[in-house]
Amino acid sequence: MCEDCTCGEEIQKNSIYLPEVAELVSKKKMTDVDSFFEFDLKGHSLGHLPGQFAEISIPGIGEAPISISSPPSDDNKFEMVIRNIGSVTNAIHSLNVGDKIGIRGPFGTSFPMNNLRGKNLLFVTGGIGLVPARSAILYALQNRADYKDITILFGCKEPGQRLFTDEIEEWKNRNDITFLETVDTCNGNKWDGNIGVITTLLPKLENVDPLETYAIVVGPPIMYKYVIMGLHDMDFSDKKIIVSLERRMKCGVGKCGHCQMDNIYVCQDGAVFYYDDIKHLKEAL
Amino acid sequence: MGSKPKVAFFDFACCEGCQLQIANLEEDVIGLTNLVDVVEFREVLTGSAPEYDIAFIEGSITRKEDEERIKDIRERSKLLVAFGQCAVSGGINRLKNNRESLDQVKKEVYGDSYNMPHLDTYPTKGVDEVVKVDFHIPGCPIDKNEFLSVVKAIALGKTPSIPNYPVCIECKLRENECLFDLNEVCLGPLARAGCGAVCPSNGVPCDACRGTVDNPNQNAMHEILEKYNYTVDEIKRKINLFGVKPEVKK
Amino acid sequence: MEILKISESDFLSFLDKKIDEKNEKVIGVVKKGSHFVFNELESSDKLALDYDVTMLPPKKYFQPPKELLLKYKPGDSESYQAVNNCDPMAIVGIHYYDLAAIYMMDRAFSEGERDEHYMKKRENSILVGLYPTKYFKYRFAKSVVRDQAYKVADLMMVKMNGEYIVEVVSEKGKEFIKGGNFIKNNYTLQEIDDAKNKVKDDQKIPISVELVPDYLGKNHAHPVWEVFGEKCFSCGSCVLVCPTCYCFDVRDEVELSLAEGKRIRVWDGCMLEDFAVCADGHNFRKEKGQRFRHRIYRKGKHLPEKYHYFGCVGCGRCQYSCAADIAGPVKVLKYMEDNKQGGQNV
Amino acid sequence: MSNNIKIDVHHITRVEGHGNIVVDIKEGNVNKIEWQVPEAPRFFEAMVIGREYHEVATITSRICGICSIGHTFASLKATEAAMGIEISDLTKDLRELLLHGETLQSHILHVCYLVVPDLLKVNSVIPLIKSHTEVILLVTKLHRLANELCEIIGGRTTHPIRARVGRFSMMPTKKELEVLKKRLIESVDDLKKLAEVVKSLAGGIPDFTRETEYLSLTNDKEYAFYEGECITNDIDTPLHVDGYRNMVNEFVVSQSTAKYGKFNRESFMVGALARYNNNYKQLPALSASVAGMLGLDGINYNPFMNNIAQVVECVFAVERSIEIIDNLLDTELKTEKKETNIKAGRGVGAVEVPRGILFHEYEYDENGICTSANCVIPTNLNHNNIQLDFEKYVKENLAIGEKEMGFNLEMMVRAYDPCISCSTHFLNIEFK
Ligand SMILES: Cc1cc2nc3c(=O)[nH]c(=O)nc-3n(C[C@H](O)[C@H](O)[C@H](O)COP(=O)(O)OP(=O)(O)OC[C@H]3O[C@@H](n4cnc5c(N)ncnc54)[C@H](O)[C@@H]3O)c2cc1C
Ligand code: SF4
Ligand code: SF4
Ligand code: SF4
Repeated sequence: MCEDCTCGEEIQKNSIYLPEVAELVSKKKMTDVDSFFEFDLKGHSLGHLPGQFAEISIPGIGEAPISISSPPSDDNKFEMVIRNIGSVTNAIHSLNVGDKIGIRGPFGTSFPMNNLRGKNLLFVTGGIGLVPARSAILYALQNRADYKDITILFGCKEPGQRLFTDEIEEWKNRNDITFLETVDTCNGNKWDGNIGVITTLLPKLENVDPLETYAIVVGPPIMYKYVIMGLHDMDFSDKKIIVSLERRMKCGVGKCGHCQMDNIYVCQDGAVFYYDDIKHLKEAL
Repeated sequence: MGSKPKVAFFDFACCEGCQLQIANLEEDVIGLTNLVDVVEFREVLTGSAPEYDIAFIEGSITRKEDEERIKDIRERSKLLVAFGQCAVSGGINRLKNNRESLDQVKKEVYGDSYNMPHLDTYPTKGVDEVVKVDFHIPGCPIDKNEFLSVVKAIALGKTPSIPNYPVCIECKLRENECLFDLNEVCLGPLARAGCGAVCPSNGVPCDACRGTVDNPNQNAMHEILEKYNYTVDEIKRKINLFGVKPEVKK
Repeated sequence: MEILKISESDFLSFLDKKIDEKNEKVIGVVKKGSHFVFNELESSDKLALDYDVTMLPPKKYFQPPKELLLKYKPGDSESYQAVNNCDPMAIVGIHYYDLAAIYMMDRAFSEGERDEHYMKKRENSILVGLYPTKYFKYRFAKSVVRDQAYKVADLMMVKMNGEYIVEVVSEKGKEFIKGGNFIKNNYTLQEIDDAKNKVKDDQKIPISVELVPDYLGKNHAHPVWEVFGEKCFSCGSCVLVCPTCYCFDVRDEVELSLAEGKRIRVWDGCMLEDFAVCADGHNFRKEKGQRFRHRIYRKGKHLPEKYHYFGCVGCGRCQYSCAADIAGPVKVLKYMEDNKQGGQNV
Repeated sequence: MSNNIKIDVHHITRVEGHGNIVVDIKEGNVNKIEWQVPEAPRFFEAMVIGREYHEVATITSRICGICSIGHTFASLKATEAAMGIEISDLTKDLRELLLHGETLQSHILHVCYLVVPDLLKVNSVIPLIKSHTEVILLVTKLHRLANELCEIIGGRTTHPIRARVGRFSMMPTKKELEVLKKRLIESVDDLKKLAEVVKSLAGGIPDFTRETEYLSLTNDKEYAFYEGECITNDIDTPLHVDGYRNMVNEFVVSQSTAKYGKFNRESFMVGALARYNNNYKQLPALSASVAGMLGLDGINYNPFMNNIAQVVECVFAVERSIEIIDNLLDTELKTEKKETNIKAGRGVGAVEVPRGILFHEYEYDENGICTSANCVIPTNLNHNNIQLDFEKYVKENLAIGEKEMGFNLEMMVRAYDPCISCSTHFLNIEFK
């Protein structure tokens, strides 16, 4: 609806900034700061692809880009994991089941799951980077036959920050995939697994064929450089490395300029990129 | 927040011009009292309370006994907001710290009686030099709309946001002629915005009464002021009018 | 293209008539202190078309500094309503470089996801262009702008001997001038062309505009970024006044009653320190030099690569509004040319 | 009823700044009756030393938020006197107008938000928002008008921006002035309504008198605010403000961080009632009639009536502002050039601020750097008078008991409208 002007209902119909409504259907605490949220879009499915994100709105507080953590599905539900770090994320954390949110999206590029068919997948995920990667991991597991070896590496700061612990347990026990994890420090907690940054897991991998494997790397900004160096040591070509980048974002539709790096808008041209396509960009990593 | 937050206002050494901005909210005062429960505000009402959800502190800390009072308030408050430049940085009161000695200051003001104990004073401090401050609302005086936006943000559970860009932005938005072009020296390029560039818009250079942005480029300012034949001391003096503590390197 | 003319006084009465008719807001250039701004006209007597440059470009009408996008009831996600204010307006006296900038903005807001909030305002506007009649010492538009003005203008005016030559560029423009005392033009095309070019630019970019994207690409490590970055206040004046800058921030504001809320967009700019700060506090362009380079790259490399037009229209506003005296693309490119260093052209 | 009274009001509320009331009476014997000012001293006179002449008003304006406009003018006048700078009629008119804006701002705020709750015996204005909504809306309307006047003329409601040494940095537009004038004319009815409300409550004003000396500015053209010489009821010829030290005679006492003053008697009073007592004959028609209606008809010795004089001055501020605006509408409003003629010298500036006469005095060196300063603040000048009023009032009213005594003493302090934070910096500094 339009104030004192002639564009009437049109703006309501066409505004790219108008959110739809979704309902919170379940919620679960994962760590001190991260919680899992399941939303229902009522009426239709979100229609996203693995690795895409959406803008979540809380009226009065604001909007934040959040990755969709569930694989594509026909029902109207989708999942997210959100870290309570500021105004919007805090407001989402204080929602109760049955409460509604606004949502715009899905936005951005996705992991090229079709192109990866018949190949080995190596997921290298750090901290909350597991959240977007999970949509691709679960997709690959649902279509297990389409992919050859699947390896998942996960690293986080300390045991208390591990995400999806139930699923991790399941992954560990599956014999059709390899799952390795590490923590930077155990920080006084009970931990009998690996200790060290994520790159320390790479040498543990055996028989990785860099020609037949795609590496999907998602994690905090600092992680990329070292992981890519490690992958290079394993003879990965840049065409076989896929990354998902984070930037400050406001609009999600390539206008506001915040996520721009060189001539690329991360919100539209990414957040998922082949490393080969962005390595020449001085501001990418 | 479920029920209305209990709010109290306190003042220390200052001109009380910032709380006056609250009175100047006019009809919005009524809106404010719908949003929060004002339980203590000495200038406006008789009454007090043991604990507060939000304590608003105006004024600078200049005496031992003030220090004890503010610590006590801090203990009884969930959130503590420093409002006005005196509370934020000591404000204009900090000027006395720049003088040779405090005894000299006291003598100049109280003459021979300067040593009477109740005239005691120590170097002016901003509130966060004594207790933890959750949010700052800068300005001499505060901008009443900024004050409201902070109160609203807190009521909604949002982090209040105070601009971290210079006054120039707001000055350009108002399409003012730059005062440098009129041969005036303006601190706008360093000063923290939020006031709507009210001084330059009224033809007067900015004195940075809201302090500076997080990372002011003082060296660049220095270069500019040098062109206007300012000495390092004069520049320092200019920048510290409202209690900002700059490190002008050179 | 039809070419007409009208005497200055007839043009003013024409505008007065338009103002009285109230079919659209009539906006023109007026004097403010010793400089000029675009402002809504109450009558034609404040109109000051003989101007050098305006403080802010006309973008403020299509992407207002603070623009309402949505209304809602706080806490009620079902209450979001898209809103827009796109009252018809006619903007009179836009110099050709500002028109070129509007062309750039139109593309940014219409290509990809179409932004109706901007586009509606644009569709409901009439742009009356004007060739500059007054010299401006920082202007270098001639060296960077081609024919873009005619892609967006509805009318273009050229001042000659106390008369305006009016080129009728669009149907909308033709409609708009109905009822004014516009008569047949009797100047030759050559005379008109000479008048268009009468006011000279002192400044020009030191390399040909086609070569700039490549040139910048090769000079990512040039010392200019450091050197100029050191002097930069991160004050954002240069991006705020730039007609081809359109970055924005989106914020939620609520009424004191907490019963009504608005989502607004406000001007933002890549020169401000926090522009690229992410939620975890990581700043992707932490250094002043990086931000300075990004801005120049955006004008001279990124926008040209995307839209095939130079992203700077040479208005000179940024140089004029920069307290540190570093912002102008001419100044930057000249410095780069003067300080060619070994190894920079990798 | 007991003959023991013990009152210890620590930090009296609804006044600006901090003040304490201590009364200790045993068996009818007075041990202690004290008005104490423990406000943190702020040392403005020392703070301006070493600052440039054009910064001094910016600094001293911060002595008091409520009187910031008055402080600005006293300061500018002193600086201009020190350097021999003459101001134009235009600047003078604008200053006077702005000063009336402040008077209206401050009096409305004080009478309605701080005193009226006393007369209605409630603890603050907040419950009145619900119980007396209409009156509150009337008050906010008037207060907003005063604020808008200050904003249009001064650039900001508090700590005016445009008032500079020798000039105004920006002019209001004629259109703004016309709108302002219209609103001022409309406000006359509101003021009359307000006066009615105050009249209906006036029964709550205690019956008490103590004759004292009343000090204010005076001039033969009008009821003085911006300009004039000093007058009291104890002298016949007005004295030039330059000799203010001999009139105020400040001294330091142990119960107060603020200084006290006296002239021809033990104490004197400044403020609305003092101005009224000295100049009431010059009030124009409307203000005079409101004064009459509120029971002010000539010299009055009841300090509580200071609040009534404030109401009268609100009407005067509006009456006179309209006149000044008329004058300005006939003048070309052109921003004047900055003063460049910097000289060494010393000067005194005085204006009437809401709480009474205010003096600033500065000395500058040849570079326009301030070398010494003295500010004498009206609230200060009243402290001694409050103390003596207290003593007389307590002795005469022992019978009313502790509770009412305490209440009435607080009310008396509020009647003086003390602006305590600004009063705590004075001096006796020796000028060479
Ligand atoms: C493509 C993409 C996908 C994402 N996916 C996820 C996800 O799956 N899960 C998830 O939890 N997060 C995700 N994020 C991050 C998420 O968007 C942010 O955490 C969120 O926007 C924070 O919003 P907020 O309102 O809660 O925080 P804000 O209140 O905006 O602030 C958060 C923190 O950042 C700081 N900050 C904010 N703005 C500034 C500034 N201008 N200057 C300095 N500091 C500032 C604040 O101090 C605060 O500590 C994703 C981001 C992107 C771009
Ligand atoms: S312009 Fe400068 S001095 Fe004026 S209010 Fe703003 S920050 Fe303060
Ligand atoms: S970069 Fe500067 S000169 Fe170029 S269009 Fe922008 S403001 Fe004008
Ligand atoms: S205007 Fe100048 S100083 Fe300000 S951000 Fe731009 S380049 Fe930097």
